[in-house]
Amino acid sequence: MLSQLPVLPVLLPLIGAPACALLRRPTLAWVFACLVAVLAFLCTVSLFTTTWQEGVQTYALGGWPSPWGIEYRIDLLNALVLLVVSGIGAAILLASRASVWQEIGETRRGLFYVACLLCLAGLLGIAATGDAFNLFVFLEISSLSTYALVAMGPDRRALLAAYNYLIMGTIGATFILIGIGFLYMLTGTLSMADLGERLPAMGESRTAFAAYAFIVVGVCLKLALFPLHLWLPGAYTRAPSIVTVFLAATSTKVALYVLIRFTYSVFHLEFSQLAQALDTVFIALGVIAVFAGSLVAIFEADLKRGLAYSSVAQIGFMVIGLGIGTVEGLQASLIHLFNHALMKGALFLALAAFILRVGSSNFSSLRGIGRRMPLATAAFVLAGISLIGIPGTAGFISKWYLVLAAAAQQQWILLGLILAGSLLTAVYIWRFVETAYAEPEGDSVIQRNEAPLGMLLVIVLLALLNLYFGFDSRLPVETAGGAAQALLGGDAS
Amino acid sequence: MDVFSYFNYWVVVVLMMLGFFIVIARGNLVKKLIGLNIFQTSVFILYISIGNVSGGAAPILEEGVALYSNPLPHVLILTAIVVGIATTAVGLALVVRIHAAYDSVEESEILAQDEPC
Amino acid sequence: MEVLIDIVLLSLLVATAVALVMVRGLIASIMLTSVYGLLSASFFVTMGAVDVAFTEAAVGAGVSPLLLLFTVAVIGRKERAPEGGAVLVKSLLLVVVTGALLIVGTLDMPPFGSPDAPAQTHVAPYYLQQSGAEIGIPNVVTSVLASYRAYDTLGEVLVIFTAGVAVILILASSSHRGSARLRNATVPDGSPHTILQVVGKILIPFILLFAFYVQFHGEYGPGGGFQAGVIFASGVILYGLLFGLPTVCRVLPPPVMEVLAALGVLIFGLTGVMSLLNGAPFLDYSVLADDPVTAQHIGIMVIELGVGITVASVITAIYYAFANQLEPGPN
Amino acid sequence: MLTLTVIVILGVMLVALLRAYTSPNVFDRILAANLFGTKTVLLIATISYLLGSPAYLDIALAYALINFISVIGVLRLTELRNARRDQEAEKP
Amino acid sequence: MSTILAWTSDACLLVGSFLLLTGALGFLRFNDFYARIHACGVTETLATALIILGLLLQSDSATPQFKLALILLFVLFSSPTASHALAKAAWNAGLRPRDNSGKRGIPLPPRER
Repeated sequence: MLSQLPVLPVLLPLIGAPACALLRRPTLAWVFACLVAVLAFLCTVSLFTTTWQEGVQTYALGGWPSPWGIEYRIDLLNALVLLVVSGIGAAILLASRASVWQEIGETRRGLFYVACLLCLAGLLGIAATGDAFNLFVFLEISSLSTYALVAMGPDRRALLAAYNYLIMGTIGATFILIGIGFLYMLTGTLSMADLGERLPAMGESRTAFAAYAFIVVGVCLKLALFPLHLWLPGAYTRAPSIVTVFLAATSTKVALYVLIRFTYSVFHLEFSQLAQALDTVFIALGVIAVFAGSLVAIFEADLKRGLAYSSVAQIGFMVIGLGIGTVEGLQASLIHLFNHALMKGALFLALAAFILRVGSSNFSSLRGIGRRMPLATAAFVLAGISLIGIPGTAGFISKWYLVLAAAAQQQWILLGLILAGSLLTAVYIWRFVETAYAEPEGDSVIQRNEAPLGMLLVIVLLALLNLYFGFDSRLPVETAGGAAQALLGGDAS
Repeated sequence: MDVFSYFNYWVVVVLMMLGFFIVIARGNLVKKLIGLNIFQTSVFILYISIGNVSGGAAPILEEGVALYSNPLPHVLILTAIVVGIATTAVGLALVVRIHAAYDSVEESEILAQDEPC
Repeated sequence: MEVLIDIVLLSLLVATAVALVMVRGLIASIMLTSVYGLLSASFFVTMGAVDVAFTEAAVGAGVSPLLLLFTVAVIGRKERAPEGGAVLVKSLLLVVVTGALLIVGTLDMPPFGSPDAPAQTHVAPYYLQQSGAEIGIPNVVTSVLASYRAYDTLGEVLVIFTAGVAVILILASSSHRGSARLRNATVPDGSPHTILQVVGKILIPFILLFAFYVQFHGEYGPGGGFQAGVIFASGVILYGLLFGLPTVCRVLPPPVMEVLAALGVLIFGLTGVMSLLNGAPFLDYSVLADDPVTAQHIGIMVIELGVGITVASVITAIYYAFANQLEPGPN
Repeated sequence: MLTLTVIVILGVMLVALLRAYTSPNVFDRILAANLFGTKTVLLIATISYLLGSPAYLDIALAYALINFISVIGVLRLTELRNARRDQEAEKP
Repeated sequence: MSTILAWTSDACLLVGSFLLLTGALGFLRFNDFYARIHACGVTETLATALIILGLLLQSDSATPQFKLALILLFVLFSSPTASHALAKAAWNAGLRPRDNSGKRGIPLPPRER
């Protein structure tokens, strides 16, 4: 029975979504969605431990061997991303009840959870699959459900944000399809492992270069890397708050996974002489993303939009790690992927609790939130500290490994830029702390009106996880190290 | 013969650029979706031209026929066509709701309505 | 000879695309889009891509112009305002850059139609040689679609299901008359379409019958679940157009369509789960019956049915969602 | 002889496209699209005979059945527009 | 026997193509919409029937012949309806026919409302 493990995490939400559509009552749909998400999380945990002990798990779907049929090849990188996405997905679905009941109309709650399960299935499908075209199909599933989820936002601008996201997302997906088409034309196969073997033998053909360029542009559109991030602030701000939490913590991580998988497993770019030019491009874009995102976040009147721009900045940090091009750089990027999901999950979920009670997310209405919702604000501040990277929190670990990787390559300017980026993050987190604990004008007595219990538990859990992985960071560090080693193995000799 | 051997791919490039141009340059939301449709159809033509074997019959097994076209791109494009129609349907649903909310489908007018509030 | 047709069709395609760039009116653009669909279907026929031409025909003639027409009916046939110069320059620049990248891509491509290109020599020959023995159906595209890469098709059915859920989610809320309730407002169409209704009564049964033929003929000739579902749905849409939304809502009520869509996906998924429970990998049909080849037949037949049900009910549900926006009933 | 028919059909398609593009009247464009549709049925039938494989006739059959749905869609569209315009006219 | 069949099928195809050309010319040259719709009607019914008949005579096995007959049946049903629907749509939209000199003032019965 154990051999069925690699497909279960994707299969559960895949079959769960249509089953959830059959349940007519919204509360039943919510319970069913949480059950499916938790089961999928448990499967990923056991899959993670098996991959950790026994190495790569392969699973031929339909019983046909790899280049002819579709195959799942779960290695440490897949297992890490699957763990993050299903963990955050389960946590958010559990905490979503109150916020969804407030923001989504009565008739649409059942289908809302169906769309959430479909998005979860799509993201897990992308993270697990070993076939290039199958990745495109699951990318479409997650994107289509995300467009619908974003369009359900409270005010009318959500529709325009969803429309822009649809146009940009479809152009990105079609670019990826063009890239896969060129790859198929050169090698005749679609399985990524097979592509990895046959592509270097092709030598430096310009079609392979064009294929890589298209795939990188398509994935960076999904990743919202700096020049292609225009859809992200609108989509994250206008979407219902629970959808923003889910997107911020998972969809950009999966896009980063796809970028890493294509760069190192399929194109093996670490060997080609293009690697040097590519690394400088990634570092440059990453640094610009960090500074542009943080600067805009500082002057943003709306906290939700500020956190969206901070996501753009944090993605910049991950891409810097990728740009350094060594095993340590890739490890730092993967650690930040893991920690960023926890940080942004806690931050946006706490923000969802604020919006639930206060009704809006701009700074003026959040004055004195520290007294009204002490626990939720404390969790927000803790996650904020982790975002800055104060020692003792998970954020520090990822910044530390990033600095180490930059130092190992003697890139002192980059090291300085990374530290400056963290300082900028500190500015906008401190701006929130100031307003949260500042004296609200007028009514002095404020009745405590804490977030609902279900939501509060998950917020505090995510914040404490930030702390836990600050001290006992074996899990992210060693997994990321193993994954980076496997990907760039040859280089480290 | 080889003069036309790349003709298919040149047409794919031209169609892709025309579709891409419509999506970016035109302000009307429905026209953007039509441009997106052309952009995706040109990718279908690219895939089918990859799989075509000159003189090869349709991939339906019959006795006496040896040379077939490659069936794999056909399977991929069947999926891609349905993805295209799914995206167009969701896009059009959004356009209908945007029209209900903003009473216009021109991007310039919609953005103008958003600025003041 | 074939090359000549291929070249003429492609140049007509480019002409239509250029016309689409220049033309202003929305209905004219929709008509040019349906012409574009017709031309690409004919191109696929000359390329020998039978199933793809069938799907493009069913989708391009049956569904996409209708959805566009419904949207234009709701938003009104406003001409597009001319856009500013700056946008033009920016988009031209972007287009030229992508075009250059594409042309760089085409430089090292294997020549078109050569039988020894890598695409034709690595994975494809296995399908052409082995599928006759292993799966035993003549239409190799259906055997690859439904058995070798069945997981892709399951993903595909989910994309269609997601589109249905998304459209219902987006449009259901704005129509203050829930899509579930029957609509009693008759369309004030003045003169009834007697001629159209009579011809409709004759043609619609044939369309639905043809859809079932295509569904079950998938193994031997062009056809399969997707094409059958789309043709069935266009028959229902035609019935709705001619006899009005309330009548078609009585024949196929919207909530039934939503349930059928979910059931179709479940039929597909649970066939895979059944082979999972028998210890074989997911979607491996050879365990469904004792003899592996008949098991493949059963597996392919059942999942094609699942695909057909899902596609037909999702497209009908999308039609209901759009038509609900349209009825100028007493709102 | 088949090649002559194919060339003529392609010629008619080109004429329809030219006419669709030049004429200002929307209904000419719809008529051109309708003409295109019926000619595609013929084109696909003739090509299937040219290439010698009768499998394509199903596609021509599908087109023959589905082709006129968009024209009926346009009819309903103009009707709804007139109904809506009359409603506006009646309302002050 | 087969030469007569081949000859008749070629004749049908030839006449069909000729009718196609004249119909297309009519569609191009007529100045009034309703005249153009008539010209297209010619191509849709007679020319299509002749060409399909020509193809019918050329095919050898039974299934393609049956399919071609079905196609002919459905085309004969659907194209005139489509032209009717289109003419009705044009009429509803207020497009009135013009006589040869281009004037639109042809006296017509008032639209029954």
